[in-house]
Amino acid sequence: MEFLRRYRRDTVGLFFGVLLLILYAVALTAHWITPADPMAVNLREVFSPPSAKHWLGTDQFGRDVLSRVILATQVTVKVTSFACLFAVLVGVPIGMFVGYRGGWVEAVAMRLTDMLLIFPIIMLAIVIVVVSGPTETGVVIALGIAQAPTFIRIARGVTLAAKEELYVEAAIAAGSGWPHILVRHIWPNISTPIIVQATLTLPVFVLNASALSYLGLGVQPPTPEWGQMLNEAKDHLITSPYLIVGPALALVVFVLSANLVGDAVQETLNPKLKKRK
Amino acid sequence: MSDDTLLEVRGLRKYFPIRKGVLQRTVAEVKAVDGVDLAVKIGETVGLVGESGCGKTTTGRAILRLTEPTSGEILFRGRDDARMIDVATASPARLKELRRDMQIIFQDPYSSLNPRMTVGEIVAEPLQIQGLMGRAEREARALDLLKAVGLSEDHSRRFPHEFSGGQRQRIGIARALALNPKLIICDEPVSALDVSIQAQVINLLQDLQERFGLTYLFIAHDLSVVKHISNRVAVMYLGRIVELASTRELFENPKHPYTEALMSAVPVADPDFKVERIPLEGDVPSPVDPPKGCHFHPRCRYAQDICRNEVPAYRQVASAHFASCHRADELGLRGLKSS
Amino acid sequence: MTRLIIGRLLFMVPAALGIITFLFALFHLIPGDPAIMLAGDNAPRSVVDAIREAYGFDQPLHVQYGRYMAKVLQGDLGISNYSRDPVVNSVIPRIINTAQLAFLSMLFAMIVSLVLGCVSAMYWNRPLDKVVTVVALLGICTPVFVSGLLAIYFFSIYLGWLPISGMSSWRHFILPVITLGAFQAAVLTRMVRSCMVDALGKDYIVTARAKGAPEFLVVFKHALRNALLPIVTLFGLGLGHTLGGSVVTETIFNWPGLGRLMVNSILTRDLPITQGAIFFFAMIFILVNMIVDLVYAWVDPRIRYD
Amino acid sequence: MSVDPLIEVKDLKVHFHTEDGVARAVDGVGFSIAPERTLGVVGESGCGKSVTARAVMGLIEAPGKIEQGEILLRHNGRTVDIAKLDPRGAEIRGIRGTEIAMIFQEPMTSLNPVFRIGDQIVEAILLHEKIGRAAARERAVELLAAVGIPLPRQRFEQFPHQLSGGMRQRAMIAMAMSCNPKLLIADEPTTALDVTIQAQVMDLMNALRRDFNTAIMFITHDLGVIAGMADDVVVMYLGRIVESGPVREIFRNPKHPYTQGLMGSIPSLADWGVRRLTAIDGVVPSPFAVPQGCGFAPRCPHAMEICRTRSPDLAEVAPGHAAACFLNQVPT
Repeated sequence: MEFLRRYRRDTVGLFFGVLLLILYAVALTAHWITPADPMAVNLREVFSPPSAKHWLGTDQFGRDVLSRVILATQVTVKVTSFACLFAVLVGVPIGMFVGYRGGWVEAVAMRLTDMLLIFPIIMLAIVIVVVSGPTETGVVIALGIAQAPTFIRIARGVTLAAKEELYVEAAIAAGSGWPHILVRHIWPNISTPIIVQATLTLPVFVLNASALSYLGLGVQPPTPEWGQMLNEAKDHLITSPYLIVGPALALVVFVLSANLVGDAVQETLNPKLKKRK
Repeated sequence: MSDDTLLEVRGLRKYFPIRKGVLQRTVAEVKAVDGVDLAVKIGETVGLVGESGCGKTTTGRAILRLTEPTSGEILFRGRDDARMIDVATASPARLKELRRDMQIIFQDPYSSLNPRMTVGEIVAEPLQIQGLMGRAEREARALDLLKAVGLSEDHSRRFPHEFSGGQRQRIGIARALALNPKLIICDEPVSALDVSIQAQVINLLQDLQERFGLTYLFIAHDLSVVKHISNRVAVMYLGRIVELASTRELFENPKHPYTEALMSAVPVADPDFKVERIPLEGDVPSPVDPPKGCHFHPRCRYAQDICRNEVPAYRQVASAHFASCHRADELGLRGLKSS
Repeated sequence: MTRLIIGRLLFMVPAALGIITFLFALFHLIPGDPAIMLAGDNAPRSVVDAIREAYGFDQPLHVQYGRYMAKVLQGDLGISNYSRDPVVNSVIPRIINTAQLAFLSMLFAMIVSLVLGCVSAMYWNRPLDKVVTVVALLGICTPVFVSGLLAIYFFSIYLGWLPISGMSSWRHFILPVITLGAFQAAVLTRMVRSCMVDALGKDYIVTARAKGAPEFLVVFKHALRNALLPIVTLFGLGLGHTLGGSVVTETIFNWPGLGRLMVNSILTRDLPITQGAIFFFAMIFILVNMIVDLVYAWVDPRIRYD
Repeated sequence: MSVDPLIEVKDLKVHFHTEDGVARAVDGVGFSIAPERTLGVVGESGCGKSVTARAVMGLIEAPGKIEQGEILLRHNGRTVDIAKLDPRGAEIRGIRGTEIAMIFQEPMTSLNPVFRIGDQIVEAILLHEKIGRAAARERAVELLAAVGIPLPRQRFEQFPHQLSGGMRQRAMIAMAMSCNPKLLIADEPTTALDVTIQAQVMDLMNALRRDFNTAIMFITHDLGVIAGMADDVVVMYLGRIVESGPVREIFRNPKHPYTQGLMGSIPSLADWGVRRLTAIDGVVPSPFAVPQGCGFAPRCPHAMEICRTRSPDLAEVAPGHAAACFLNQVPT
């Protein structure tokens, strides 16, 4: 495929793309590859520093940190993937409809969307979590709704632009109705920018999911999550600073890879942008 | 209305509302087309010229109802040849049928082809929309059409970005021909192209007209091109047709001061051809708030009081020669002398 | 311009009404009996019933809505479940603390991102630009709850230079402001750079060079003045995000701000406080956005002189 | 014609190094412009005419690079080679605006949208002349009046978006003329304008050229504009000059098949006889893949064997008239 052939040219993107794939593989196989049971409490081995047995040490309950980081990767991947899907499924149809409909419906909808966009994602997510509850599903819904306005904007923008395209006009001139145009001309054009936006916002999802759980509003213990692990590690910062290494490193590497892959995907799909970057 | 009339436009108007705020109140209107009368006969080419913003493109689009006309009649001789049908009020089903007979070629060869469809699909799309022919037949027809516009069969599987501007324009022409239309509205079909490619496309349009008996409404801003291709020419200014006559009559014997000035402004590719330029002061006024009386009077060197106050009638000033100027009969305007 | 200001001010009215409506809806959207929520989980039955009657939860919805609206418009956001103080009294001082943190962080982020962004654009695609780009990238990949913990460990615990938490002296400001500011600075540097690169690619830059203008003028007069238009919007959004980020930062450094109050109230299910915090946060965002719009209109002659 | 040329370009090559390969935008171009003459540069898009103009201004920046050649200009009593100057250095900045000024195709995007028209002209004056701000303002108002902008004092205070396209181009011209340049480079200055406005701007430029004794390098794709503006003409195709000579020679007696093809491609207003245009077949090759031999050979109706292997040099076919075509020269 053309996409992979061109993507391969980007060495940085390729390296971090592979890294991201590995992280996803870790997430999918988490249950089999953890060196110890991430949930097993062992009160004889609390706060043991990194060693050959526990590469990243153990926490206040004597649980293996590495195993918990690995399981947390699965939680993060699950939550953010579904949240991203949710945002796309909510945002894209609304954006397309509004852009196609035009008139006052569009004006009102876009005013509301713009208003939501001035609120930082984390604030929206916190408010929605109050309603949806601090569970995995709750976080998916909160992050998904909080990010949906971005996708509404893009889907509407592409639809509006497509309406102006002369090839759409040519189809109308040939007697086409709207169903044909939506399917044949608008939908194929919308997929690329949506894919680009989804990869670009993936790191934002990860950061906000972790921030929520750092605040205690995300996935609840004992299920591990990087943010929540960091929050717990904070209380033992003086005595056991090594506890922050695992979750911090995992989080930063994941976000970094996702960011660079997003940039690379964007440059591959929109070569025009390259000149400016 | 004679039997050989294919299209007759009467009192066509298109106002674009300017909306503001959440409530989308209409605060003003752009009078893009402000009362156009025009008839096109079977087999001829009528040129529609004017500067940017004069409403020529909107006129073309309104005739096809790609934009809903605000008012006016667009009478078109339909399939059965017997009677004229008003496009402006046609039902969706009737409109779909009418569109088999009237097609359009666009100015921009880039935006007019969907980058994600193959050339073959693009050319066959009108047939698919109209539900004519089966898949294999459509493909065969697309190949024929590509050959007719000077492309080869193996082009049909490629995508638009592999083609140059001139070739893309040929693809657009092939698509317009797919339904075997009677009328093609050519909206600045050559103005985005390089000079040497322009000539290829103009020649192609002329060949196709002869071969398929097409009728063209040729919209352009370039007077030389319009003069070359048209049988009759209409000059538009600020939403109205100010003059209409056969090409030779219009160029040699203009009756409207705007036509005269426009012709004298065109640079001629001949260093010895020195026309005395008729200076046209200032810019075209805004179509939101056009001048009272004759739209052209603020820039007209012959303007008198009547021009400032009364809208001139669009009337016959010589045989088959129409103009809307109060002083059309008394002014001896300068045209191009044949050489 | 005056019309624009009036229009924007008027827009705040429906916005505020919308937010109040949303807060009202919160009572009913949240699973569970609102009266129990207000009374607290362990309240005796009689208290719950009293509250139900006092708040009118037994009334039809539209009556409840009208009452709620009337109360909020009078400045009454209810009473905290725990302290039993009026919400407004506990919220207002917190707003000031949060504003100090957010404002200083944003100032830090604005200065750093303008300097780095411009320099980066000037040396576009050269080593200096690449260094700035990589640093900024690392910055946006490191959330404040990671950089904050590292900063606390290094500067407060390991070196012992700065206090871990609280806000009793200027020294308490340093870590939170820089932690929060640095993340915003990284985000904004990337954006300022791309605005500047964009502006430097425009035709009027060629015109300026063709006049014989020195590169300094080309970058800092012609390009920056144009890039300022999108940058004003970005900074406005940045201020909003700084406020959002302050929620996490306050939790890390035990900063007695509005964000921490809100999070704590959610964790302790103190709904009136949550509502109050959300109300004031929302009003602040709308106000910031309004100011940004006005500043934008003021720096763009195409809006100002039209 | 024995006057020293104002500027002399010799064997200029400008290449663009992109990811898709090397684009040979300008591939060996030489011409000279005498004081107070107008040189018309004509060619289709991608022929290298705009890149040549930017090279003369010293405005070639990465990924473009001047590979070879000289651009000689007399400046402060000595001859400077612009091709060798640092494009951001002090010396070229002293030349831009004072010796050579430039106007562009899009007057809307070429003027800075956030500064007042007048201030942009004042800036150009103050960059090169040691006069006070007030004096520079007066000069700017005079210039605005000189380029036919009504109410120059009011216009001085306005922003570009408040002017029409024609007025903007006049303001650009005023800015370019502000320091009395000896050479004005006009890169398709009328292409974005309507014919009636184009006529105004052409008349204005012809008048200014007499008043300011300025030489003009006028770049356009429009043969009609060339005929009305130029004293001498060079025709460019695929990065090279295929024909050059006095304007009347070029139009009356074109020697290169490409020039002939261009002449046949445009419908004439003056002529009624022509029913069919003589178009040039095919398309312009990509500058990334310039054909071997003569660049025009693949489209040329007279192409011979030699045309596909060797590239013809410009050779004089009449006094002052040169063409790069083997049809007109005996191959050696």
